[in-house]
Amino acid sequence: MRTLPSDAVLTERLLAPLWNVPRFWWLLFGLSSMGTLLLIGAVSYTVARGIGVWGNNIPVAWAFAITNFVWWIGIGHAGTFISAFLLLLNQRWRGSINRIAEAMTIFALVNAAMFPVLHLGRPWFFYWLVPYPSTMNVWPNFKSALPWDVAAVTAYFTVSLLFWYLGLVPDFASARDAAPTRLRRIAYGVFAMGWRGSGYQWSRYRIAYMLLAGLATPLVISVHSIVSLDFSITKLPGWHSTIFPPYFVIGAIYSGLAMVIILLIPLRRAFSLADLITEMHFDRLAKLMLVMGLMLLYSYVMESFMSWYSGDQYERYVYLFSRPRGPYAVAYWIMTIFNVGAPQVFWLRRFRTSTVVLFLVSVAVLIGMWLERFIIIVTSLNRDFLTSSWHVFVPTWVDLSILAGSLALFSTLFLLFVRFVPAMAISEMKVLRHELSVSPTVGQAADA
Amino acid sequence: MPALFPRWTNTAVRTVLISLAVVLPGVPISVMAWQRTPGATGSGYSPDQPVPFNHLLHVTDFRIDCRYCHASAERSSVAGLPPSSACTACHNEVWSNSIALAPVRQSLATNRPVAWNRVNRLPDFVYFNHSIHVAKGVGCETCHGRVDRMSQVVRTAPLTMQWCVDCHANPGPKLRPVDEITVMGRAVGADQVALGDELVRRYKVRRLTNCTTCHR
Amino acid sequence: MTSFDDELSRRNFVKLLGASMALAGLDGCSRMPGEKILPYVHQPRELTPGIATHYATAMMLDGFATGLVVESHEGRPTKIEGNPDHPASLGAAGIFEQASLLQLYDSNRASAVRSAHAPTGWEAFSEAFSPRALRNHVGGHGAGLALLLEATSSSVIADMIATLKGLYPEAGIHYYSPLARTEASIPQYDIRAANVILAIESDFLAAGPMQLRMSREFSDRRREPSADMNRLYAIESAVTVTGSSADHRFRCRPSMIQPVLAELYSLLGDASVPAQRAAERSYGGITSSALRVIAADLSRHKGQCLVIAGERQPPSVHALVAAINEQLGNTGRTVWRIRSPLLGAGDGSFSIEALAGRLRDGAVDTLICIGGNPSYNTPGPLQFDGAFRKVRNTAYVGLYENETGQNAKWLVPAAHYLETWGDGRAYDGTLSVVQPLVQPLNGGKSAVEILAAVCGVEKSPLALLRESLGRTGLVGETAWTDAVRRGFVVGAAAPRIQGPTIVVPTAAAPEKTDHIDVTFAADSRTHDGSFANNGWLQELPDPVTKLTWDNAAHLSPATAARLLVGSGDTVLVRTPASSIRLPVLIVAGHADDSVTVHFGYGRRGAERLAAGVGTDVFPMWPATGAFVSSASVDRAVDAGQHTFAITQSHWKMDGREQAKSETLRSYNARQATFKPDDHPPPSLFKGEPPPAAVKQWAMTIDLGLCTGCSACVVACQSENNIPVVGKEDVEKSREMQWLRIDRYQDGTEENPEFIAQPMLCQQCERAPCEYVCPVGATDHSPDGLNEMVYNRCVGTRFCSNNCPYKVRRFNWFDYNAEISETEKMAKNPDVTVRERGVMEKCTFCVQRIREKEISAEVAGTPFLGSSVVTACQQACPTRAITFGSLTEPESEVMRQREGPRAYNVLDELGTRPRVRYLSRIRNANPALDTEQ
Amino acid sequence: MRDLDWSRGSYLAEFSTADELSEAVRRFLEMGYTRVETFSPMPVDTIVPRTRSRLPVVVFAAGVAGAILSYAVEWYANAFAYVQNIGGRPAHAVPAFLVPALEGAILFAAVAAFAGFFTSARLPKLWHPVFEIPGFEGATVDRYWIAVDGADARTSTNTTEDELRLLKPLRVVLPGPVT
Repeated sequence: MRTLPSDAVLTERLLAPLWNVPRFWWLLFGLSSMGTLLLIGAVSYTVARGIGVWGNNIPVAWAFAITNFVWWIGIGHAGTFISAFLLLLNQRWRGSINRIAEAMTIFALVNAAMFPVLHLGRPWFFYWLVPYPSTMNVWPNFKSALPWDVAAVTAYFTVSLLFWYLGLVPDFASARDAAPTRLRRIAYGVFAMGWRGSGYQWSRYRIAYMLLAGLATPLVISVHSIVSLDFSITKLPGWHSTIFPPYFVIGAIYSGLAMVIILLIPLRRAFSLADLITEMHFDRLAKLMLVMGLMLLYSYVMESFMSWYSGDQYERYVYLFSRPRGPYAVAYWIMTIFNVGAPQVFWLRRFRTSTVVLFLVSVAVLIGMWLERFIIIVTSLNRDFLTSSWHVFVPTWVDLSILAGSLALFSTLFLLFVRFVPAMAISEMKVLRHELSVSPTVGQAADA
Repeated sequence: MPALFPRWTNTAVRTVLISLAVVLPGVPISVMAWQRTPGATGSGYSPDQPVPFNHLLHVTDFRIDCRYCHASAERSSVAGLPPSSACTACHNEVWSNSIALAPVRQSLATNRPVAWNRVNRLPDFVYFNHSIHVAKGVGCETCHGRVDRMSQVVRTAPLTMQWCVDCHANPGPKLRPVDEITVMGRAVGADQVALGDELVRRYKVRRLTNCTTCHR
Repeated sequence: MTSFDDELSRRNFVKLLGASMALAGLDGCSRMPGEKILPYVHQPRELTPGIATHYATAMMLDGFATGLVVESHEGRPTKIEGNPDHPASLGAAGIFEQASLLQLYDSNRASAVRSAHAPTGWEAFSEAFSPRALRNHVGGHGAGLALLLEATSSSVIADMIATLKGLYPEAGIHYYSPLARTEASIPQYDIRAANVILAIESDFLAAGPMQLRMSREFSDRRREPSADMNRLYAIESAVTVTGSSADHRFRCRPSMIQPVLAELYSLLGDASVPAQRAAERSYGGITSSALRVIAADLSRHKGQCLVIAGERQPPSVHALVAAINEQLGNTGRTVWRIRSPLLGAGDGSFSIEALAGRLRDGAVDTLICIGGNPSYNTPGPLQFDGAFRKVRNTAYVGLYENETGQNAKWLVPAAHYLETWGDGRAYDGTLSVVQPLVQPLNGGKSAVEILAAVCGVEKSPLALLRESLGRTGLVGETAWTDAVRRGFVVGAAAPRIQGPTIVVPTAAAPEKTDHIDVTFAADSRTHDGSFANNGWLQELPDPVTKLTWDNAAHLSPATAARLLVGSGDTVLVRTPASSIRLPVLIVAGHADDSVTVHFGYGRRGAERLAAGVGTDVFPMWPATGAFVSSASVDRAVDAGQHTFAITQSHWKMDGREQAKSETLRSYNARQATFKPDDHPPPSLFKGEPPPAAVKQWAMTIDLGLCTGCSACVVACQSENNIPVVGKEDVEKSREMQWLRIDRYQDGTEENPEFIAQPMLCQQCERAPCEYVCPVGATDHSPDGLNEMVYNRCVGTRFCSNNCPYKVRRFNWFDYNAEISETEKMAKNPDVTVRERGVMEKCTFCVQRIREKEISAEVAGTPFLGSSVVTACQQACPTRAITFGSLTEPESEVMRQREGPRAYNVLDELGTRPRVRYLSRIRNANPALDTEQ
Repeated sequence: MRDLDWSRGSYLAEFSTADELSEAVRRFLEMGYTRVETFSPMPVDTIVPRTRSRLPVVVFAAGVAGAILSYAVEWYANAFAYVQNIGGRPAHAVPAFLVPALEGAILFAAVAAFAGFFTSARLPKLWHPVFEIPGFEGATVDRYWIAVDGADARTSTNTTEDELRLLKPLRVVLPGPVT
């Protein structure tokens, strides 16, 4: 049995990134800030000139922006999945990664929320999607899936933020009490809101935390289901599909897990957290990835099968011809190989615990999942019912800049997060440490 | 070592929280309320005109019918403004040398129009048609107010979409017999409900709230 | 947009403007006033502010008039439509007539008189060209004076020329329009009387001065599928609107046209020769056996058939065709001739070649060029441009400072036809009156005013016109007013004359050659280049290739394969005259071993829109003006890939029954057992039926009548303020036309069957676009319209995604931001100008519906569905579009909707479109049908 | 047990492990103390009796209210205030309206849970008497404190301190003047 760090050491180590800024942080932060400037530039250009600076057209009226939206919101799902769903299932190992996953959720949502607004032809009227008593006496149309999206994304963002913050309160108190300077103590003290760790507070805290987790779980299922309804309520072949809600949720969690792994591996290395984020964590994440990958494979097969089975010529065309053999066939096959093929290496434990393999597969899955959304959106639109209206979509430099810039914004936010916020749930780690010291098998028992 | 935060911070935090609870919903509510005020809608707007034309005098004292000057109100989408020559029809005889009428005389001399300041303005995407409203028994007064009491024309209606739709959804209460269209200060009697229903039937007035009624 | 700036208000035009002159536009929501209202000073009696007025006038193209009715809002012409009574229009308007509105307001129009490069003024010009000043240079008899005019049939110009000739007897007078007919007599056709028509390289349905009338007459015999339907055969090299509307289309190399006709002539001449024994020949597409079938069909309808040759075919072809028509007994029944009303027709001394000769000889001191653009649109070998520059004193009068204007010493802005009085003859000789609707916006001068100045005549153009028309017999105030009101003189068609003696050319055996035939063709949109600066036309997809903003070398797939080129590759086309590099466009159905090139591009004048678009092929045109020549075509290896802006990328229906067609035989069989389907369509919603108290608008489009000519597209663009987006955006598939014409090919790539399908908002009763809009910006009106509210739209584009017909258009940029102040005047004030970021689409011309509805209710008269005519319906030369209300069981639209040919596109989606299509009926010849 | 009666002062003892704290709590409750509280950097399972939280009920009620409110807004907007004919579908579209109602329910419930927690925990309260104890910072890092209310009937100036010292704490803090 390995020696467990004491509470004091644990606190000090977990709070260390808040007080000591390594040089590489500044390097990365500089790079990602430049990328964020690119995003700001591209977004400003779009708003100033119009959506025409993108490659979108008629028929492909939605393309990169909605792909990015669905992709980011999907990534966000793993955060809630890990912290809420696994909490309800009493998976203790989540303790060392849930904070990172939740932060990822929020930053992914910041990115995701940007796209639907930016994507509007007249973004300055985005508030027309919100019901309020205007002098025009007109209201949003709740039969459309887009006000559902507004409701879902608003709820999801709010709940994720509250859940994240609630989890942070005791750790902010730790930071308050361990901070080296008075200014930082005051800053963290304000965020800690006077938490004192009394038994009563802990008891209420645990109830509230479980309640929020319980609420976040149906939310995470519903949000991506609703996002999928943006597509499946339409008549478009390739979109009009009943399998979409579960299929989207699975894909969402899948891509989110990949993003968690991508974030954990360098973080673990940079802050020497190998004893807290262990091989076991990677092993389990990899197993989850494998399961999700197989479920996705099932979805892919069912989609294509149902299109054939339906006998509908437009469905058949999209699934059996346009996607695998049409103008975006390359993207389709990369998607299939990356999403379905790549995680198959996780049948072997050797690869499940190899950070290099994990990282590469996760990158592949993220690319694959982005392409999946791209394929769903663009290949359905570019060849729909009337053959006369078919037209390809080609992205412009603005499309690519916004995609790159949104990744940079995400990185920037994440770097700020590891710099200013305790990246691991300190109190939960202490519980885990305590349980391990009492009974070394508790960890395994809990997740068996 | 004393506590990090002094005791008064508890009150301060509570004050901040309560203020936020008031301000956060308060801002949008205030904006929505402000949108309904004359300041935002522009009702009450009364610009000076190049010629200080006095409706009070011409309508109340001289009993000139609205349609003498606004001649196309019954036939066209626009009610029309009188051409300069319409002014001089009378003002060749009376007040023919008035300083106030100098712009009209100048207009006739140079063949360039008098540039009046628009009082009632609808956005360009709204297609209002005077003739159909007149034909269905909507009086001038209903939208333009008591022009007979205005020495300088004032906009009386907010001209918001809600204001339009209120009447379009339930036209009865605002209707009057077509021969009383130009009557100012027409008393709305207790029988207006019955009269409204009767006029809706007689003039085949429809509840038109679909979009292309006004937006084309 | 609140008030006109000073520069504009100086124009006379503005004085006509009335009270509500603010242009419709989405300039924000600011309700705070700050806008000026300008009433009239003296209100014209015929004008009521807010009510449009209509005036009859006529437009000249290549010398012939088409009668028009122009809609005017407060003195501002906003829409050009056909004159229902005019013989060359019959109520329809072609793309050029309609788009000429945009030309009126073109901000690139020449705007000031200049001499050398300094602005002078009209007075300076009229002084410099007055008889007193001019005589010193051109001699007493005017031997040094030459005039070049566009082809014209105007009486007043003829009279002014006569006056000029009186003054300068030796002055040279020349007429030139590259695409005008120059024969002394011109053929007239009665399409309605023909049961069988054979079109030889003739696009009579979509080109030429009588296309509108001929389209109508052609379609009148096809409205109902019956034994009375006419049958059209087309033999052509390039694919034309006429060819693709034909019941049977045959390809033919251009140089083989004459041999084909010769064989046909002999087939018809000697019926005793059993057809099948003749040697079997192929003419690059059509074969002897097909010719025998055609000949037999023609023979069955002697005196009631017609052979038409393209107007730009050589005289030998026309002679053969005349001989064939004579043989068939058609002369005097379906075809006859009149004397050409064009001035100088048939006389070579008036030609441009004669002028070029005089210029080369240095005999011309002063050349006045009125209209046209000879520095650009003359055959390269004529070297007109160089000769023109060498003339001491040149003046150019034109709408634009084009190639000729730039080289002329004097430039005088010309008046647009909507700005001037004038006259002209329709193709059948009918005298038509050109009536101005506005004072010249740029102070432009008409040809008559120029001639009057040169002759020293001090009379107004109107006075001169009335004098001239008086000489033609239009005497008296009543006759004059009537002619102006109607736009033409009733019953003034020219008398029939005996045609020239037919000399049948000896049939030359088809030569085996390895060269490639090059055909010079008028462009469907820029014509000869004179419409090149017109955004509506540049962006109008070519009816056949759907190409915009470009021209190309059209090649057949087989020839392209032989030359190892694909679409977008560049070829070098070499004729004896010149060699030119052109991008290749492969056109299915084009004849092999031939290339078709189009005039009207590669403009180098001051017109900004036209600059840099396409390639000029005039330098390659033989000096003889022959429209067919021989060339060699080679792949240019060093050239990159050219990108075409083509609005359609897939031409096959892939088994989807989008545009249906069937043969008359199969229709007859089907029709016998047809029962209308009166089952209500299935639905999950109970839903209430549409209210019967109001109209229920619906449209039918007869695919059997639609030729794809695209007049409706321009009509829609003009009526609904549709912006022009430019080449780059068309390449990205962002064209804005609410009504597009889909074009499908069926069968082999060599010679497919074509079908054109106008596609516009189907106004679905269960519209998929509506339920996905998050802000309710698109919904359904009680009278069955799919409404689109631009001012509510936030631009999610969700509606477009869910539209199975993809008929919604999005304002990707602020397309109206860059248009000039003058161009804004072309906007229809009854339709909102859309801001960037909003969706738009066909509204069934809701502004017209509401206008008629309101005026009927105000007047207390019954409101009939048939009183509403949509812009596309109005423009359609074949009347393929029918509009009306489903609440009127007797209406034409109801009759058509319930008929056996009616179907919904994508009916299986349950959208319940209010637009129904009538399947196309091909009156196929059973003898040929098996072959195809 | 919500909070101690700090006006009367409390006895506190500091431990270095959670197990010691649990043991201390058990002993004190056995001794008859009722007003005992703990302070710890992590939740420690003790046998301090707690009132049943009303938070789940509040959250449920908020969720129901959120659903009803969302649905009501949708109905008012689309089926009452301005009825549009949207693709021929019923103005009152139950299946469609349920979707935002679900999200509204979750949103309201979550906000209620969050706000309910802070309300019931009497937070935010940046200052608290306990923070005046020097070295109490350890309670969020690695120290486990037990507090016995000065107002507890069992508390006595004579014995309570000794009883605490018997548990061998790192140190004991006696009731001091309350600021």
